[in-house]
Amino acid sequence: MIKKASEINETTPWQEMTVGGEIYEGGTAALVNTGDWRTYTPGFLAEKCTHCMLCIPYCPDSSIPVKDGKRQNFDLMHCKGCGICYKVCPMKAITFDKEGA
Amino acid sequence: MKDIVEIRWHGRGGQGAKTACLLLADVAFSSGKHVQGFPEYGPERMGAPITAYNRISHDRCTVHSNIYNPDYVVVVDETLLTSVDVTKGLKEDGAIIINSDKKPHELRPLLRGYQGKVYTIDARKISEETLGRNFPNTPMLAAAVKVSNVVDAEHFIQNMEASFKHKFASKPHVVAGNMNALRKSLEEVDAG
Amino acid sequence: MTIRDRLSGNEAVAYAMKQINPDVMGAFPITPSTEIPQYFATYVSNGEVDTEFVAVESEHSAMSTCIAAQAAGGRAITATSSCGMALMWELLYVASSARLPVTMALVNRALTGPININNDHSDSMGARDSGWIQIYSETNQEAYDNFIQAMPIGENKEVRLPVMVCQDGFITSHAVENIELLEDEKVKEFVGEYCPENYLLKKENPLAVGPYDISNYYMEHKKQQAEAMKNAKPVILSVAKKFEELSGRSYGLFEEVEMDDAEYALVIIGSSAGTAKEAIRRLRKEGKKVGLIKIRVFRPFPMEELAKALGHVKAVAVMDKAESFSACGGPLFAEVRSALYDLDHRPKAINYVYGLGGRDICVEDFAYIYDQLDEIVKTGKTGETYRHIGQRELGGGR
Amino acid sequence: MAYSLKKEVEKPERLVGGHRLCAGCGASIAVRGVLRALKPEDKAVITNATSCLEVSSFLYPFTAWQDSYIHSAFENAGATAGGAEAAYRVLKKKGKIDETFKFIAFGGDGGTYDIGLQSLSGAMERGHDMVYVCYDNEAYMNTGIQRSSSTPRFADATTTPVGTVIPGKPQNKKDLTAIIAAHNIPYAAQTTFISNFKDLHEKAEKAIYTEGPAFLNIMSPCPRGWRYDPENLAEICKAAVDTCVWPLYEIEYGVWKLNYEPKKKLPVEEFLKLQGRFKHMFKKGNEWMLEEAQNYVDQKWETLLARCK
Repeated sequence: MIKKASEINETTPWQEMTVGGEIYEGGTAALVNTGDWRTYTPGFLAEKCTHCMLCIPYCPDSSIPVKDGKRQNFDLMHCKGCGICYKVCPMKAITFDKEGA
Repeated sequence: MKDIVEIRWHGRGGQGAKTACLLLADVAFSSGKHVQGFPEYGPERMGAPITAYNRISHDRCTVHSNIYNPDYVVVVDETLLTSVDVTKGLKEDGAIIINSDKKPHELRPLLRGYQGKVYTIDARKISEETLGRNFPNTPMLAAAVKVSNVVDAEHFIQNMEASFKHKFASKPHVVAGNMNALRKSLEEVDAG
Repeated sequence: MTIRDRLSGNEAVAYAMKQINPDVMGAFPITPSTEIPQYFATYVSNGEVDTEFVAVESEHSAMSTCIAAQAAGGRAITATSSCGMALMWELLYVASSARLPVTMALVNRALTGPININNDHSDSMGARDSGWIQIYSETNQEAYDNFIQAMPIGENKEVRLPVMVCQDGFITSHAVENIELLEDEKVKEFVGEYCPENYLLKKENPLAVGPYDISNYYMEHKKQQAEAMKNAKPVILSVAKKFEELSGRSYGLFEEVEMDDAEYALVIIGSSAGTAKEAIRRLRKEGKKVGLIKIRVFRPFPMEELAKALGHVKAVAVMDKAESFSACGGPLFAEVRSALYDLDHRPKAINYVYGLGGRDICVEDFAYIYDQLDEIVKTGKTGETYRHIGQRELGGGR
Repeated sequence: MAYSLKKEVEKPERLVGGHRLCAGCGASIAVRGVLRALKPEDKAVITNATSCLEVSSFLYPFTAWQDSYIHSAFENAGATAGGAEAAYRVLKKKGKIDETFKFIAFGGDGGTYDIGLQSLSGAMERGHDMVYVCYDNEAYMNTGIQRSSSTPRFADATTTPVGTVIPGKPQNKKDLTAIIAAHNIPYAAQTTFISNFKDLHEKAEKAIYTEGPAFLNIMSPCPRGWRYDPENLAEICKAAVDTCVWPLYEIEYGVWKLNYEPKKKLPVEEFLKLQGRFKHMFKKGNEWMLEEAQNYVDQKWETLLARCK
C-alpha cells in the first residue's frame, strides 16, 4: 500500500504515502530533473581533458561522472549550468555556452 | 487511632522537618497504614520557615489538598512560635508538640489562645546526649509518634531499629545512639 | 504478587523508567520534575540500567536528543515541567509529525509569567494540540501505571505517536504515598522490545526523516497524524485491559465516580479529583446525588464517551486547572461542552478555573461547587458560565 | 595514505544530483567534499539544521542523501546528532547493531554561529563522537540574505542594508572556530574549496575518524548573497585564503596549526572587489572602510600566527 518515492506524487492519497514523510531509500532526488534550470550549458572536450579530476569536487550537482579513472561526459539531467567547472579546468577542456546556442 | 490523623510540621529549611515528616510516613506505612507525607514548596532557602504534612489513615485517603485543621502540630524550632501562627486551625482535641527546653505552661502564652494539649520535648538535649550532635529529627519523630499514637510505640521502636540497622550498617554506634534517642524521647515528652 | 511500597510520584515514575530500561534519556533539570532525572542518573551510575543518559544543556536539546535517538531506533524518554516543556514546544510538533513515540514524564507546573513553581496544567494544556497523546494521573500509583502503559500505546504500529504522562507538580510528585509496584520482569515483558520497521541505524536501508513538505504533501501527512490519534483510542483501552490483567488495576479513558444516578457532576483532571471524591463521599452521605468524571486521556479526547457518560445529569461543572484566556472558559470546558452538544437533553454546564500556580482547592470548595450546580438546576438559570474559584475578591468570594 | 584526488572521485557520490540548491551553491560542494572522506564501507547518519541545504536536499519524497538523514529544527543540529549517536552507542552495547556508523551534522552559519550555538556547544562539551560541519556563507541565505553573526563588517545584507547613514553591517564577524576550539575538543579546523581539495579532504577525514567531537568550518560562497557570477566560486575562495580573510588552520587537541601561508599576502580588496555585497566600499570617500577591513584582517592574522607558533 505504501509507495516507494518514485511512485509518490501529487496525486497520491494519504493512505498510500509514507508515514510521517519518511523515505526508506537513499538518493531519490536523482529522479528530479534539475537540468531544466540551466541557461548556460557546459560542454566536454574529451580530446583536451587530461583527467586531472579538478572539476569534479567543484561540481555542486554531482554532474560529472567518473568511471575507471576517467572523467566521463556531463550528466546534464542534474547540471544547473553554474559554470564553476568551466572556470577551474586548467586545460580549457570545458566549454560554457548559452543553452541551445 | 482515629480513621484518619492529620499532622502539620513547622520547621526551618535545612532543619529536617521535611525528613521527619517523611520518616513518620515511613513508620506508619510499615505498620500497615495508608500514608501521605508532603512538604509545601516555595522558592525559600535554608532557614526560611517551612511546612510539611502527614495524613495517616486506615483506608486510602484521596484528598490532595493541604491540611487546614490538623489533629497535631509539630514545631521543630521554637523560635517559630513568635513568627508563625502554628496553632492555626489546630483541633482543640488535638495537641501541639514543641521542641523546647521549657515546660508546656511556659510556652502556652505564645500559642495565641490555643486551649488544647501542649507537649514539649528537649530534642536538642536528647540529641546531643545520645548522638553527640543536634539532630532534632529523631526525638521529634518519637514525640510525634508518642503523642499522636499513629503507630504503636513498641512497633515503632522495632521498626526504627531495623531501619537504622539498614541505613547505618557500617556504623553500629550510630544505630545505638539513635535508638537511645528514640527511647529517651518517648520517655521525656512533657505534657501540660 | 505486587510489591507494596511508599514512594513519591517522582520516585514512582523514575522507578518505572528503571524497570523499562530505555535506550536514551535526554533531560534537563527543572522544578518539580528534576528529581526524575536525578533518580534515574543514580540508576545509570550504579549500572542498574543500560541507558545512555544525556544530560543536555536545555530542554530544547533534551527533546532534540530524544527525537534523534528514537529515529535512530532507540527508545527515548525525558522528564520536564512548565517552561522546560515550553522550550520544547517546537520539537513536540516535530516528534509527533515524524511519528516518533518518545515518552515524556511531565510534572505539571504553572507556566511563567510571573514565575511560579507550583502546580497547574498550563504547560500541558498549552501543548494540547501538538499531536502528543496526553495521559493524566491522579496519584503516584497512576503516574507509575500510566508510564508503564505509555510505550505499548505510543509504539503501536497503528499509532506511532509520542506520549506524555502527566502528574501534578509537588501535589503528587513530591508527596509520599502508598503504592503497589510490579515486578521488574513483568514490567519488561509488558512493555516489550522496541522494534520499529525503519530507523536511521538500520542495516538494510537508510531512512530519511523530517522532509520539507510542500503544500501538496503536508495535508496528507497531517491527515495521517489525525487518523493515528483516532487509532490511539482503542489501543489505549486494549493496553489498559492487558494492564489490568497484570496488575488488577483498571483504567479507561476516564474514571467515573458515582455517576450511575448522579444529577450533578464534575469533570476534572489530575490530583484534585481525589479531593473531589472525598466531597462526593460526604455529600452522598447527605443523600445528594453527586458524581464526577476524572479525565485520564485528554488526547485523544473521549468525545462520544463523555457525552454518553454525562447524558443523564442535570448540571455539570467543568474544572480547568489552566487558563486559556479565551474570555469564555478554559480548554477542558471548551471540549466538554462541545461533547455535550450532540445530546438531545444537554445538562447545564459551567466552568471553574481553579488551582492556578498551586492555589489549593479543598473538599469544602467542591461541596460549594455542587451547591452551585444545585442552585442552577433549581432556578433554571445558569448565570455566568466562565467562573474562577479560589482567588480573593472584593467583598469576599470563594 | 597520501591524498589522491583521482582515487577519491571514484567513490560513489553520497549526495546525489537533483537537489534544489541554487546553481553554483557552495553548500553542496562542501557536503560532497566532506562525505567523500567517509570510507565507502562505513555508514553515516546525517543531521541537518534547517537551512538552504536542508530544504533543498529533502523535499518530500526526494532525498539527495544516500545515507540516513534526519532534520528536526533550525537550532538543534548539535543535539540531534548527539541523540542519534547516543542511541548508536547503547544499541551497539546491547548487540543490536554491528555496522560502523558515523555522525555528521551540517548547518549553515545562521544555524551554527547564531541560533544553534547553544546546542552545538552542548554537544561538543558532552563529547559525542560526531562531526559538526558549518557551511559558512556569511548570512541567512535561506530566508533572503539577512545578516548573521558570521556576516563580515560592511557587508550589504538585507537586515544591514547599505544606507546613507549606516554602511552595511556594523560589526565584525564572530570567530566561531576559535570559540569551538575553546571547548578543548579533539579536532577543529577551518577550510574552504581550494586547488585539489586536499585541505578539505584531509580535515574532513581527521574530523570524521578522530574519536570524539570535531568541528569543521567551511567557507562556502553563495553567489546570490555575495553577488557574484556563480562560475567565479573558486576564484573567490582562493582570494579569501590569499588575503588571509579566511585562513586555513586546524586545532588538534589544543595545538594550533596553520595549514597554508600565502607567499604573498594579498590586500583585502582582492577578496572584496569580487563581490557585489562589498561594492560600496570602493566608492570614493569610503577608503576608510577598506582600511579598517584591512586592519581587522591583519590583526586577526597576527593573532593566528602567534597561536600557531
